[in-house]
Amino acid sequence: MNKESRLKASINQKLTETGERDRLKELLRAKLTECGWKDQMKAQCKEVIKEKGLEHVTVEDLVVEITPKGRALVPDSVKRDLLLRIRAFLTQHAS
Amino acid sequence: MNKESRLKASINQKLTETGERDRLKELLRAKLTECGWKDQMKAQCKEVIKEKGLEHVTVEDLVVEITPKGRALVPDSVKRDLLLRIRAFLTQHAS
Amino acid sequence: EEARRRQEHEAFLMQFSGSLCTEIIHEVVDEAVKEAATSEIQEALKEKAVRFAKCTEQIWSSLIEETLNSDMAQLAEEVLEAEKELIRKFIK
Repeated sequence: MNKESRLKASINQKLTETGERDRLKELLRAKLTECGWKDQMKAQCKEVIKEKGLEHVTVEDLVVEITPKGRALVPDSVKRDLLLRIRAFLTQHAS
Repeated sequence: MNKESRLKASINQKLTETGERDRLKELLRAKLTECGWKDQMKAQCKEVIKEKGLEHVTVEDLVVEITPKGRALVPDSVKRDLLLRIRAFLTQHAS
Repeated sequence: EEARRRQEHEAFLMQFSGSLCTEIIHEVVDEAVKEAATSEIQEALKEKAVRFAKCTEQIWSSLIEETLNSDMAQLAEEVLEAEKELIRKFIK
């Protein structure tokens, strides 16, 4: 394992051990709800169910169809905030 | 046509096409005879004729007089059996 | 040398924080999409069942109404006719 891989593994371990990974995910969930992203996802699901018909659609179909849109619709401001918090953690713990 | 009207139309079509609608009516008639409802109704008609006098009463008068009682006197068990049979039919023919 | 190492370290942190950020976003988004898909399908199924039950009851009630109306009219006619026939026989 080279130095970079060792550092990555150590940071990942710290993220998990300190609970920061869970906190980051929680924060992201809260921001996605707050900015209306979650409601957009619900609306997208409803739209697909309406288009295809309930009897012709499964949870997996919905996931396949909605996931790319869901990823694309995460607001840049939310991504930026998350990135800043991750950088702050890394700066503090990547020595 | 909204979802509800479409569904109702499709159920009605299925009941009619398969002849189940007529069978359900026949079943209801048989149960009404069996439970004494028909005899009660005949007695009610005679009562009204006796009260008003044969020369002063028409079929329409009789119908108006006996209808509320007729509806009220259908036993709950008969109504329930019919509903169960409709549900069973629709479950069997659900598409 | 020290400045170069610091620069490399900074570049590594930038790149790694970016990939961590994407990884966390994908994890959360994928979970949330699955959650939304499951709950929306369940909701739609529940709505369908309610609609179905409501329509079935409406049809059931109109079927009873239809049968009673026609039977009561027929009964009234039969009884009235029978009573008139009795009187006619009595007069004869």
